[in-house]
Amino acid sequence: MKAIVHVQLKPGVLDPQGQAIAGALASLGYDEVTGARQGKVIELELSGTDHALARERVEAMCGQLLANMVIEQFSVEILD
Amino acid sequence: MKAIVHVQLKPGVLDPQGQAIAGALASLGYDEVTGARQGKVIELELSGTDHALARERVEAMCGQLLANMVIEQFSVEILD
Amino acid sequence: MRVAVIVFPGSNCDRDVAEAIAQVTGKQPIMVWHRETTFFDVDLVILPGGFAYGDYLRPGAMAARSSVMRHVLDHAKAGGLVLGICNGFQVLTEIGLLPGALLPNAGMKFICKPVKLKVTRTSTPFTGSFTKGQYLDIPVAHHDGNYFAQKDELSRLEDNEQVVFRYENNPNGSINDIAGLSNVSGNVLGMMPHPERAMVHGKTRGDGYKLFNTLMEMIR
Amino acid sequence: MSDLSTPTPQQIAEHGLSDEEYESLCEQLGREPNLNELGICSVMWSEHCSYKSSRIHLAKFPTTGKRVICGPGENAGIIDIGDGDAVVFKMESHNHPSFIEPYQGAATGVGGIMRDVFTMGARPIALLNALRFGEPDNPKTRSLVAGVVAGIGGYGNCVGVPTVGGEMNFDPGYNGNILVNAMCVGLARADSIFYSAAKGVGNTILYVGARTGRDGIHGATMASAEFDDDTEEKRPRVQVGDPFTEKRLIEACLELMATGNIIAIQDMGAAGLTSSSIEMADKGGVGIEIDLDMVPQREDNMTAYEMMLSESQERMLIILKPGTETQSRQIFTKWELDVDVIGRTTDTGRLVLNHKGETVCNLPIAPLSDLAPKYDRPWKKQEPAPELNAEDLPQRDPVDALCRLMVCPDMASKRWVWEQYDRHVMNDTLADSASSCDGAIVRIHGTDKAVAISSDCTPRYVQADAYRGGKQAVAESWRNLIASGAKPIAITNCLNFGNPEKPEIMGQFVQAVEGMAKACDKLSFPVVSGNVSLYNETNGKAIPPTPTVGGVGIVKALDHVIGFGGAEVGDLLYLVGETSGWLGSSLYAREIEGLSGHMPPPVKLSVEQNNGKFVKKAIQQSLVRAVHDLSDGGLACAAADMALASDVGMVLETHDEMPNHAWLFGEDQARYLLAVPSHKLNQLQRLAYKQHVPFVFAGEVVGDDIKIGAARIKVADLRKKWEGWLVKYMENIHGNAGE
Ligand SMILES: Nc1ncnc2c1ncn2[C@@H]1O[C@H](COP(=O)(O)OP(=O)(O)O)[C@@H](O)[C@H]1O
Ligand SMILES: [Mg+2]
Repeated sequence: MKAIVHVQLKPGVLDPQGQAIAGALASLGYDEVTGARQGKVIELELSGTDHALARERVEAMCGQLLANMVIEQFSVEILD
Repeated sequence: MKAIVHVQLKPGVLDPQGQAIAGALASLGYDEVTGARQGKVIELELSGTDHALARERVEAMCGQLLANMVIEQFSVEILD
Repeated sequence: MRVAVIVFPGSNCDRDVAEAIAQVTGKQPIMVWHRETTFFDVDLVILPGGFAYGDYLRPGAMAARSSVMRHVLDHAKAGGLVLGICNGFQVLTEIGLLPGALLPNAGMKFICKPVKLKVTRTSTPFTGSFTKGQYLDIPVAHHDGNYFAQKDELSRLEDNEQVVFRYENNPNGSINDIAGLSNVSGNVLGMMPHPERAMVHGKTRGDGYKLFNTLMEMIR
Repeated sequence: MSDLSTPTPQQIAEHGLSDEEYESLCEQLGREPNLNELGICSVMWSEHCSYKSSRIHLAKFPTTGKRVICGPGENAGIIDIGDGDAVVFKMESHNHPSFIEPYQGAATGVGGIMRDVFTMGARPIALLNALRFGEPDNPKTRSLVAGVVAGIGGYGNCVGVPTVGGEMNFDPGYNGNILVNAMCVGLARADSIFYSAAKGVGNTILYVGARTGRDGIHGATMASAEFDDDTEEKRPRVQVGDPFTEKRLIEACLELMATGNIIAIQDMGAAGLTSSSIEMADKGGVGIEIDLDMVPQREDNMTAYEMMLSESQERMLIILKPGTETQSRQIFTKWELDVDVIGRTTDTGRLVLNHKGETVCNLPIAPLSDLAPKYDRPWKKQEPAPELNAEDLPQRDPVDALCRLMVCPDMASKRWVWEQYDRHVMNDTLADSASSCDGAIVRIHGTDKAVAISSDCTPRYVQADAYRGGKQAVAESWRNLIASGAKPIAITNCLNFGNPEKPEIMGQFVQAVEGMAKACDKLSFPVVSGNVSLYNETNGKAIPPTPTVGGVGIVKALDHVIGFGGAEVGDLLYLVGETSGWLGSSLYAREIEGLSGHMPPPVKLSVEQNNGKFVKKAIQQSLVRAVHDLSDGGLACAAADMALASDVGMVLETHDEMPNHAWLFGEDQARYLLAVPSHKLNQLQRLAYKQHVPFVFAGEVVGDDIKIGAARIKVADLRKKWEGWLVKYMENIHGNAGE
């Protein structure tokens, strides 16, 4: 099994990386870009076959380590 | 419009962050995790409405700035 | 003063801060490996600078989940002193002993340079001998020192006067120029600048020395 | 491909062996190699590993001296600095990888040079880097600068070794081939140094560090090949560095070294497992047998060929004393590093590799090392460059010229660069890039001694006259160490040149080496380590010849440390050394008159030595407040450096007989500028007289302006321009800056 974890900054949290990207794109002439945010994707290889259990465990991993709940939010997808 | 850009290390390229994440999860007792890779998601706000054009432009941004084509690969999704 | 310095894989200012402490107290602190699970009885725990776990995922994230940190939490909750310097500050926010988070510097670059700090809280054991508004010369060296807290959190910590140091010239985009922050009661301090690198200033004692010395006198 | 098959002619060609080389290989083996063996032989015989074009010339360097513990041939050079302490250092290039992927290329360059140093038992205490980029207007330059600098900082900062100095030039000659030369200095105890000779039969070979992946396969052959427009094809071969693993590897190796369990240790650098195992076997006079199934692997189904040629970073090979395996493993396990026994030493004199129940390689060691090809390539002596007559150049406003020089890319402040480096971790940095000192100064931990370090080369001199240029690079390094209060001891170097198969490039190489050797010899400044990087060409065009010198000196007492930032109002400026007004190949000629290729200044080594001795005495007797060596831009630029660093104004003298441009901007060698407190002048003058040193009044420290004749500029205004150039240039960042 595989889990895809998306970790994003919560709305309202400053995103220096996103800002830097937007600035750089603008200076490269991509005027259509009006904003950018950067997040992470973490792909986990998992043993086992129980999707529901896997989701539960991965959500626990997010709460405990993969996301910083003060500034970030996450979503989890489980794939075969 | 919005573009979602996924940037990942190419297969075979060392991912020290992913390795460290897998190690940390294991030491927290998540034994089912057999591997981890970390990538980025960049969300761009775009003006305009032409999806095909947007895709073309965003792919150009990836080649030029958002992805490091020597070690990374990317995929682009355009949303409303 | 009994001092413990926690060593994570990737810590790299552990020796520097231990020697600074030894210089001030005349006694070597104990170095505690992050896997330690037994209790250590000290007055002050230092989380040193460096790149614990390579700063991978988020700076301080993995270190904050080390087994030793449970003891540090207990120690802090019992009123024991905790000082997090640079990477140590990041660990303290990650484990929730201090509010907010440290984001990448606004310029997205590592910055190593001298900065001026204004002391804004003196009711802590770390700063008790300074005066409010006094300036200190202590250098920074970090990539992720851009302090951030959500609006209400920020006004709460300002109301509580938890900000201990502010930058005179903000080098990293830190909100409200915050360079150092304590918990409400003042026994836990996180700061981005490195006092252990400010032990001498020309031929005289530096402001880092003064900070450690204050601490020692407060405890004695 | 079947690794055991006999290679096809095309495969042989792809491995970069010439027909003659392949024939000679077959002759030495008594048969054709299989594909694995071909891969192994080709990297061992590559320029990068075998030094086949350079070896006979490198032998000209003086490599011994009173303080030399270990000269070239080991992973790094070692000098004795007294009290049982030893300093271990080396410089190395990572040019090709950095051009392809600047962040990772530079980062892994830093990682690689540190491993060369700690593998000898030293804790790394300082890093420097010498960088050459293309012209600022080249569309690639900006992102290369950003990526390389971020990569150097990203790696060194994380490992926790201060980056204390370096140099950075721009020249169109590097447009298609930048240079990234990294230097590391480490500290060891003289009685516990570790070498790479795998002595003894039946001893265990331990593999430690990161796992082996498919990255960087053929890195060594790539470093030995010219670039062309198909370079893209080689891209996936770039390696990613992991400084976190490097940091743990340093700590774990130093911990293991303290146990006494180690017979020999060697990092896996270029050509990874292949060159490390072969070198260890060769030096120890033993054979080696490796069970490739035991090699920690990052990826599935790796072939023998891939494992042997992988250049995955952060790996070491260790020969253990019998019976110490368990204790040794525990140390690496504690640091969460991969560790496994992968083989043993044998008495066969052969490299035997077993994989999945088959012997996939069985080669005699000698042809791979000692018997590798060695060439005396044909070379052409350079035509003597024309002289440049100062009288033929127009008179110009000297202050205007000074400003233009101080703001030119080579001279402008590099603050934007070095503020990204942690220069102070380890708490022993006494002078770094920010310190206005000609050398970087790093204290020997816990003592009142220090080492001074400087990296130098003036490629435009070498280009015009390689012999003089080679001499000059060594002399400037020596002078920088003197000017910071040190006693110069020894050098490392990194010789960056184009394609040695071209007689004129080979000529540059040979003459530069001979010039360097001469200077090293005369100045008692031996070469203890170094690196050669050839084939630095793009589409047939070679880089300017760049033999970078990394000099190391000892500061016996910390109060001898001096820089050029201490001048005070009222001090007198004195020039040490003779000025003829030499403008050939000077910065002034290039920047102001657009002239290059003229004969560079002569380097008179006995004068150099004599003047240096005088300056050293002046420093030790506290007769001077600031010292600066004269190099690019001559007297006026040295004075401007001093004014900026000391935040004072100056009035500079003009010369009665010489035109301003010759007097102020000439680049005669062996010169220093001193700021002298007026009450020390008599004593200093007497000393100069006694030592037969030309000692000339050059101006005064006064006011807020730099003033020459009627022309002047505010120091504050000059500072703005000088500090502004690189920041403004980099703020315009377009394109990919790496991480
Ligand atoms: N790439 C670099 N990395 C670190 N420091 C640098 C680099 N380039 C220049 N510097 C620093 O900037 C200062 C001035 O450099 P440079 O003009 O080359 O010195 P000099 O010519 O006097 O030897 C030195 O302290 C040097 O260490
Ligand atoms: Mg110099």
